Amino acid sequence: MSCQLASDSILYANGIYRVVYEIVGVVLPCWVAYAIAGLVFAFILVNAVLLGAAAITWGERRLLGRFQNRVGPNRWGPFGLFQPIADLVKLLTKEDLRPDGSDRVVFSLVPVLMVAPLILMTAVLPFAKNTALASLNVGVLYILAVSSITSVAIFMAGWSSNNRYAMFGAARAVAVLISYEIPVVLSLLGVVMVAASMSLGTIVEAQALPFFLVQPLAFFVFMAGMSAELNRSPFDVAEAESEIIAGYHTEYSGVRFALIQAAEFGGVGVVAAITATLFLGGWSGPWSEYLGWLWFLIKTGIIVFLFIWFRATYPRLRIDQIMAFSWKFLLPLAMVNLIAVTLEVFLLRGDDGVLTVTDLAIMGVVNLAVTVIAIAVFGNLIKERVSFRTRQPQNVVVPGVSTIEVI
Amino acid sequence: MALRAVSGEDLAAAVNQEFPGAVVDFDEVSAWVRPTRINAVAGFLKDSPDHDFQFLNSVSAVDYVEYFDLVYHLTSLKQQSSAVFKARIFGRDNLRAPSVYSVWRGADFQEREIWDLMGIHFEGHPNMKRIMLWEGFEGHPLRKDFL
Amino acid sequence: MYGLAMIKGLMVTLKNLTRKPFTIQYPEERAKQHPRFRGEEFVWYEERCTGCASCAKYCPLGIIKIETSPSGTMIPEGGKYRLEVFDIELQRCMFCGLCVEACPYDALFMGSGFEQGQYSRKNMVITIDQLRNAEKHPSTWYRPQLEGYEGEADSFRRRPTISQGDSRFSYDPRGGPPLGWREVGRESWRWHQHEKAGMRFEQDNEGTDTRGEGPDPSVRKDDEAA
Amino acid sequence: MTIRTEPMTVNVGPQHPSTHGVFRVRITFDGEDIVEVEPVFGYLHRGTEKLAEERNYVQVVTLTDRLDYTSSMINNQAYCLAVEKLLGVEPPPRAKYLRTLTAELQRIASHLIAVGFFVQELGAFGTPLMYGFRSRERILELFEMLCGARITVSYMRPGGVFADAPRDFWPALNRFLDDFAEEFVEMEQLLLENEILMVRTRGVSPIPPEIAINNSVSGPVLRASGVNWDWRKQEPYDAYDQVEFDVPIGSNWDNYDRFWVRFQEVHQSIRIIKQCIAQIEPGPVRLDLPLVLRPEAGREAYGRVEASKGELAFYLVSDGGISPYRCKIRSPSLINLTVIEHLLVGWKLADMIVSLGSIDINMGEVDR
Repeated sequence: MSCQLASDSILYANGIYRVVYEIVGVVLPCWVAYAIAGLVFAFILVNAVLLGAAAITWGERRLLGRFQNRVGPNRWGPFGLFQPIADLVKLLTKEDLRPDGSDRVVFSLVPVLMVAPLILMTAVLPFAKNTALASLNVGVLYILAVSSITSVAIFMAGWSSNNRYAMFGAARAVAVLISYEIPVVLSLLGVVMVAASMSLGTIVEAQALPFFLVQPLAFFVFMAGMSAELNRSPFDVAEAESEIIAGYHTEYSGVRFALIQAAEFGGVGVVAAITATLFLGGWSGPWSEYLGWLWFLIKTGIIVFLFIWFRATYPRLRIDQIMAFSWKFLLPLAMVNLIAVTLEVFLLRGDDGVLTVTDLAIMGVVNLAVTVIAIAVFGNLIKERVSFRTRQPQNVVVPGVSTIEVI
Repeated sequence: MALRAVSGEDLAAAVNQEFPGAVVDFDEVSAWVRPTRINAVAGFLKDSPDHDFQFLNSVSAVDYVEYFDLVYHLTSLKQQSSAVFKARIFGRDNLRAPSVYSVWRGADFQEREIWDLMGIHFEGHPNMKRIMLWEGFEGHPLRKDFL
Repeated sequence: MYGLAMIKGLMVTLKNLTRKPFTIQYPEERAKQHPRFRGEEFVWYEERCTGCASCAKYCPLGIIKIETSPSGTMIPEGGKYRLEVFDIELQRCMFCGLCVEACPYDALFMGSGFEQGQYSRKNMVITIDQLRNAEKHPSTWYRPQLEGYEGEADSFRRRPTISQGDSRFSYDPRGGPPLGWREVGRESWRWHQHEKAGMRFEQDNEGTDTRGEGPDPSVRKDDEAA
Repeated sequence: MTIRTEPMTVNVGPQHPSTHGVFRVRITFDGEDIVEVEPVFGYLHRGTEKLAEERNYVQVVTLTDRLDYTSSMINNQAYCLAVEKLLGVEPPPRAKYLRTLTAELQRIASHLIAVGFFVQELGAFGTPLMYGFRSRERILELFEMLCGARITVSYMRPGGVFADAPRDFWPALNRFLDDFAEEFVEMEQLLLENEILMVRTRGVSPIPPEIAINNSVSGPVLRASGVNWDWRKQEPYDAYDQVEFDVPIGSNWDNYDRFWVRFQEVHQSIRIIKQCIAQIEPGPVRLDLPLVLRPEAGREAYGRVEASKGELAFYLVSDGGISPYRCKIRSPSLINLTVIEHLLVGWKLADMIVSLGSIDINMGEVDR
């Protein structure tokens, strides 16, 4: 009773899955082996996301602490490494509150709906060569589709909480998610076009030159858009703690809050992994093929660090400014990038349809120039400027008082 | 550059010229006006170019058991001068005084506070409610007989 | 302009990432505590106290309770009262130090500790026995003699200097040894010698007479003669 | 097609993370736009004015610490000035300089908090706030050196200050000034030109000068509205007639100007402190007044200072007793809030928080 995976299966490329499937298939029927191998890999993925979320909470708090010249959590374990566990224990032992007048079913469903898409997204991520659970040939599309579920969950949370702050947060989150989906998709089109594939594995292999060098504009638009979709600073209006308490999850406590937080920080990790895959070359790196997971982790870590760094530095934009930023600035940039990349691919591609490293380098140089010009042209929003020289004002209420004024 | 303090005498003379009989008494720093004329005097002091007291520093009430003094501290930014005028309200129950809200918007919270803590009701104030204490609190705590 | 200032901001935070944190971890490290720190436990020298209750009268919150034995039950010398109750309700104390300011005989001092947390409010009252038996680490709040000043006028004679602090006068209430009642008074001050702090004249438990162990009365005579 | 909207009333506070304490404001929103504002006070009302009538003149100093707990030194100063006016005495010059110096240090500390929380409310996750606290911590340490406490200082007394600065205060002050220059430049680089901060605050919630004056607004808010009115200049108290400084004013009257004015005032405060250090002379620091003061009956005094939030004044009336007959506190935070309706209506929820931050209220002083 031996089972063989068909070579055209989307699961075929995954070594771990195939080995488990074939070993289990020796003793059990094929459909059981299919399920068991799937569960084994799902176990890995769920743990990767949740432990990753724990690690990112720890990293974020430590790093924010150091950015702010303080220490950060340091009581539990070496360097406070067990702090997420302590947090989890505390949250699990808390009373599970449900506000009066809330929609019970919807309210309880939200934490699950927040976490599920993240784990689904990891299914197509290649952590190293041939390790994606499913090497979908529409991987990019799949990620975009699945990630949109989060916005539904957020709106459910805001609606079911029977809390006006939560409602504010939900309305803002949905508005932001809808507007930022478009520039993100457009920026990814450039990547797909250069790689000539939507499969994440193929995109990684196509990056002889990492795509953030080839298409800096797309990288910028993607990072900004993903910051907004993740509710990260400076676009964190949906849970702006200084304005609307905690936004859509104001009313959540205990284990539900723990899951929502896990989804948020797990989301940072997953998006960082996707960004690393799409723009930083994923698992490809020097030395050995078997070190792919290390390069992947390092690149993901760099992106996570960037997110934390922005959070430590920037104030938040207002909701209308975020919309304006998306529609008036990011969308034109994404369009410019798309047009530029289309022309370049059309002109540079050889007869066999393959772009060489030289072609990519040429594209990078041209796109850098395009980026600078485009930001200069469309940079209305970030053109605000005050002169910091002071002057003696002309008409003051009280004469004879030495006064200075901002120009 | 120091602020010129308008003496009570000058203030009383100026107010009396505009509204004869409005001033009851004066001393070296302040002039007492009739409580019924507070609003008119305030408007005059604010709008007349000689005085131009655009800025109301504070409105205070002092409980002297037989009567209450309302104290208005004024400043003129253009003239660089300051003045004090007072109004004396006799009695302890159901006290009323005209509000200067329409003259100086800055009196808003201070008059509400006086109503809350001293129990002088300002007429013409659009939102004469308690400010520090809750509605339904009995008594006015800053009065001398409140224990 | 064009996000350049935002990049400058990123550089500022990055610079701070490499810097040593300015916070300290409390139980392991402690912030430097200055000698004038108004600490929680009060330091009281029974030998100096006359039972005048100035501190109780001057306390804005009225949390000091003093009971003395009725007059006539004590030897009249020095005009002292014997204290029976000296309770300080720490739970309501705001550590303004006005009691210390009011004490004319340098008998009451602010303490220098800050770790008097208790699980019950009952324990937040400092009693006379606790005051008697406590280790005495007085703060220099309102007691310039502990800061090494030699007289009232001395504290006014200096110009502010740019130089480093003078280590000769560094008094560390917490780190140093506990101070006895003879070491904390203002007797060494010239003007103060004429009105000596009320010294306690009483048989202590061992039966020895502690009378006269204060500054020698003959010094005063010499000083007056001079 | 017009979309029918329904106004929504939200209670912001008293347990909101960024209403500066227990301030509550009942806001009616249309979407995210504010249509109606009603502030509700009193959650921190402790009856300071009544308490002051029960305490003697020196004991009231401890109450003033607790008014605006971010600028206790200035509160002390205002109260002591009022009592001195009541008594008709003047403190010795060294005490005047010490008061000026500590008041300016306190102003820096208070403005650092104001700026820090202002940017915190804009959404910067604590970084500028922590940088502000870093410097404020040094100032509080200096205060502990001076008077043994960091917040509730009770440093000043009617007739001077309670004691001269200890020996190691002056070198520590100089070290602080050196370090602070560097740390403050860092904050300026981080904030002053930041584009996000600018788009969030430029042109938002302007208060025209006429409205500011009519609403009795004072302090940095009034100056940001373009009125160069500073009690330190107009009615110099303590040593302010001996020092030179400029009055920063705003030209757009908006949130950014209020923020900017505070930054500039910190610079001016440093200028004043440096002049104080250069000018201070040895001498006594406290008048030889009795512990229990009894001003003449029937006297009254209005002692005011330019506190970090605005014009802080104590109106004291004496009946010849040992405690003030009436102690009215003209609190700048409360009176600056008069302008709240003008400030908030028509702006968005996010701006509301920032505008509240830009007036820099302190609930200890609003409710007293």
